[in-house]
Amino acid sequence: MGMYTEKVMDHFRHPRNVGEIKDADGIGKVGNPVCGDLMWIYIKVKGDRLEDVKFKTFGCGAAIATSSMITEMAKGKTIDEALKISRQDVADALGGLPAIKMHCSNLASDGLKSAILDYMKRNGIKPPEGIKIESEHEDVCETG
Amino acid sequence: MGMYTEKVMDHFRHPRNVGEIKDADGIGKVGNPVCGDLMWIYIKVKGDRLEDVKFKTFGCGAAIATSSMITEMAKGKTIDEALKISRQDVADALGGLPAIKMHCSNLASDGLKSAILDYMKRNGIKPPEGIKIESEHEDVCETG
Amino acid sequence: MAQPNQIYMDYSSYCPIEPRVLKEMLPYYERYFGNPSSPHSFGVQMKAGLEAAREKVASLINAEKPSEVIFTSGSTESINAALRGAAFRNKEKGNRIIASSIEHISVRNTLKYLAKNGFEVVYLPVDEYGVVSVESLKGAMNERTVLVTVMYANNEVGTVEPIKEIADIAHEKNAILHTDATAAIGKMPIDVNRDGIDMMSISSGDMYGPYGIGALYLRRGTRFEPLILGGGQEAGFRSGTENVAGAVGMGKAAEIAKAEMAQEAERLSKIRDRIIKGTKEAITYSFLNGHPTLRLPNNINMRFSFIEGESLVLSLDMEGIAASSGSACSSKTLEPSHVLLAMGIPHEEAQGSLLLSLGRWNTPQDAQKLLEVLPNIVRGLREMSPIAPPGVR
Amino acid sequence: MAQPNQIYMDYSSYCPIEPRVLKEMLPYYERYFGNPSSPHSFGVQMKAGLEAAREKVASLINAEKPSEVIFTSGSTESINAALRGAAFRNKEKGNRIIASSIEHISVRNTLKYLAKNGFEVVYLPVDEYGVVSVESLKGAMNERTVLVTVMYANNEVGTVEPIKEIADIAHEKNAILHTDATAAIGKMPIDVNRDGIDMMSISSGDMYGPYGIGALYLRRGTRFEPLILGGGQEAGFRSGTENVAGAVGMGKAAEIAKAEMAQEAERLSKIRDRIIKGTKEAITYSFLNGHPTLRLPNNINMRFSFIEGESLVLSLDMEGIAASSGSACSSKTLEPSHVLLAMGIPHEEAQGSLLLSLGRWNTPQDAQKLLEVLPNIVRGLREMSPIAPPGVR
Ligand SMILES: Cc1ncc(COP(=O)(O)O)c(C=O)c1O
Ligand SMILES: Cc1ncc(COP(=O)(O)O)c(C=O)c1O
Repeated sequence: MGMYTEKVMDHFRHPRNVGEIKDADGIGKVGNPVCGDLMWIYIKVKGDRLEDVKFKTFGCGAAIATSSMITEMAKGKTIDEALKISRQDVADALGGLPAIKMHCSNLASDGLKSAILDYMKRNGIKPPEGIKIESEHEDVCETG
Repeated sequence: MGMYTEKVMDHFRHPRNVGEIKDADGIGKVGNPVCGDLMWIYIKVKGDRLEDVKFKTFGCGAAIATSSMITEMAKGKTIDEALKISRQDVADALGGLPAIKMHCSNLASDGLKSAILDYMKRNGIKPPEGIKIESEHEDVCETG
Repeated sequence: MAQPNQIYMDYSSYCPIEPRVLKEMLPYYERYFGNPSSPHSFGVQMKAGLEAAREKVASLINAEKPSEVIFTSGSTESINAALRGAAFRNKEKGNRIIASSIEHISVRNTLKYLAKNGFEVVYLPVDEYGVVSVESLKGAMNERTVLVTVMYANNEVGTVEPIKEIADIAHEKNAILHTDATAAIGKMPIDVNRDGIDMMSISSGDMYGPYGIGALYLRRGTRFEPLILGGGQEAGFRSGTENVAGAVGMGKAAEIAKAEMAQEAERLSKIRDRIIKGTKEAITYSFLNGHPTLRLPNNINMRFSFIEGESLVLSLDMEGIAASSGSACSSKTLEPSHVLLAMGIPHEEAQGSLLLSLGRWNTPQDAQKLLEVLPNIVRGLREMSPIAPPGVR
Repeated sequence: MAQPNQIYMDYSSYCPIEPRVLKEMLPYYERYFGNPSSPHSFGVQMKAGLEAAREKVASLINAEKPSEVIFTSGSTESINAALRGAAFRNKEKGNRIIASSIEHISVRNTLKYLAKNGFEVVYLPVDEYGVVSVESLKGAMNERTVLVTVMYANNEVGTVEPIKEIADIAHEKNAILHTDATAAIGKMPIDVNRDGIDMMSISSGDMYGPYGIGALYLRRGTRFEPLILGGGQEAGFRSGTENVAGAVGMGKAAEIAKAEMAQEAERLSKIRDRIIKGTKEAITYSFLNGHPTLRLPNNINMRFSFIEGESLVLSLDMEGIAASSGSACSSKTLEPSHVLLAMGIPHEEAQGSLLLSLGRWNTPQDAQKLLEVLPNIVRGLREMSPIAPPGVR
């Protein structure tokens, strides 16, 4: 599949951290199956660190690879660090994504943020200023 | 030259009866060099028969071949017979002409008629009814 | 042509050239040359090759005269030329154009252009199998209808349309009937006279000929204006120095199709049916898209609930099987197949579609191999899917 | 390629494919296949081949980005697309289009179409050598001018036009400059940046590549709308499944042209000059059409008073030499060359023109052979001609 880098293909072939965390501390749900992408990110928090991160994803190769990649990137990071992971960071870690996929299937960092916000909400923690998840509960499918 | 029959090519390669008749009894001039075709047909009349027919032509392969062919067809014929030779007869005798050449370069029968009319005029003979030479002194180049 | 361990089931995206076709073309690259319009002997062989090819294409579709076949650069150009040429040339008659809602994007985009330029385009619904509603065509026809365009068979779901019936209805109101036969050509017998077709777009590539050449069938007397203007080649209907080698290839492809189509269709439909049956048996929540019987012999289109199509195609590719999907991610527009949506399949289900298109080099063993790997792939993707109900694999 | 005793001097009508080009194409017929847009591995090699070809074409014309090169089916299509696409897309700016009066018929007929559709087309005169009048361009330009189109070099008389100057004048009024470089491509260095070209039409066939493929150079940012709509291939500028084998051939042809053009131009211009000089010396009332120095290296266009061109070409063919003429009889329209007429050559003289276009397989011996037979042929035809003054042969 020439459109994807070897790194993307590696994560697609062997996705890391697939599955649910039964007693998750936070769950982030982004995307919309109508648009072809849906990601659920589960986190387990210990102190201020993400002890465990898992995902379930309905979507294309890029969606699965970014989901897998974000779990690896986020695991062990502090919440503050994890919140700073951007779409671009995920794409970069994968050696790049096709232009057409940059927006449509690169929801993983949003998913992670969403999971952290869910954790904060559950625990009455005020989220830091300026955190916004554009793709959450989207009504219109994003393109390109 | 695949557009022409072998017969056309034969007459183009070896045109019969090329040249002037110095003391011609009639001369027909049809076509227009501006249009790419000009034919002069010379006749020598003996009794009511065409004793000799010659031509000079400026024009394409079809123009030269039809000129050559008409001289062969007309030679020895009576004037009445010669007047009946049509464009189609010339084309048929040549095994056919490309559609695009049927009108533009197939002036030879007109040239012959014109030469006969010239002969009649010189000798005060009234031409038969219905003889018309469309292409004589044409102002507009005919196409296809 | 593929590597020995690879299986190609994507013939509707791109068809390899048939070696017998290439063999026929090569002399026009290696030996003959010259402009077919030139009056010297170099051009003669070229002209002869071009016209022999035209006759072969005409014979495949039973055109009355070879001159009704106009060579173009492919179906897309033929379609653009046909729709625009018929619409603009007949605009005094009216401005209504009627099309099915499952046309190829080249038809859709040309119709959008016409809609922007004063035409009123009416789209006909299809049923759950993708069959165009003849009743709604009857309702949509009026005196101002200049053109009806319905594809001969759909390239995604394989459904064959009732063209003859559609043509008859169009002709009652003196409308021109165009059909995009790109998906059907060479796969089933097409007879422009029996079927009442006025214009038809086909490509060489889709019948094992070279790409870069196609044809527009234009019934004698059909009022049309050319799209590409210039030196007056193709009787003035399509200018540009002729691609003789390409045309010769298309001619040979047409000749082979005519001779071998019936037998090949039978062979492929057996493989097709085995895959459809095997997939349905092995995988829960799997469904056939398109009509169970009015179907191209080489088309399999299945959908699998709870998973997405590109990841399916990607996984199959990892197993050495090339396929297509109807998913948004596989299209340039990032929209799921308008064909599946028009058939009433919900968006998320449409995303999970897999298009397997068979061809000359597929064997029953390919079906076997596919049926071995597909269930595991679907299971793996469903395990990863947040929308798969627990226990469904 | 020709038979041993045949000489081909009609490269501007049709150019044989170069064996090195064919060799590069064959793997795309024999080995690789797949849709370049497909996400599976079959498509990858195709996509790679297509893009490598695009880079080679871009490099030949010094385009800044390969994406400025759009593959089409040939020059005629490129020209139709360029002129219509630029005119309609920019019609708010104005409706004036300026062209030379010696453009190829594909440009002329597209301009006629535009004139019928609301555009005002102004034709610029040329001088006796076929050089476009820059002064009259200055006079014709106004704020409402959307497009200027002048060919890079003329295909009949070989005259090279002052494109850079023309481009500068066009740009002063923000008009788009299109040039038809079909005759010039591969024969002389073209640099779209140096020359200020916004759009350029070229074909593969005219540089020893296959026919059926060409390109439109479209400078980034040029406002344009596509002619052929569909699946959005070629970045949406030209839809239709890509003719990858063709594009690869065009790429290789461009690569060879870039490497060998300078040397080949020198070689051919020597043969050219020998023929021109030899003909003038041997035949009275013979004249060179076109510019003596601002001339394509492979073009010879002579006229011979009192005789007609087709019969000349026919006679040469009988001697095994393939050529073209500017005569009415050799054209589909039965009109003598509009180029010669625009240069002020009288109708009957224009009928007697002979176009010899040289190419890769011509040798000095070919010139020798031509010079041996041509005087006799002219003499024979003049003897038959009623308008040749007595004694002129
Ligand atoms: C100057 C010029 N422009 C355009 C064309 C059209 O090119 P094509 O017939 O390859 O489309 C030609 C063809 O010879 C030409 O000489
Ligand atoms: C049904 C249908 N119509 C038209 C086309 C366009 O054909 P092309 O891309 O060969 O021009 C396709 C392409 O696959 C098709 O499947």
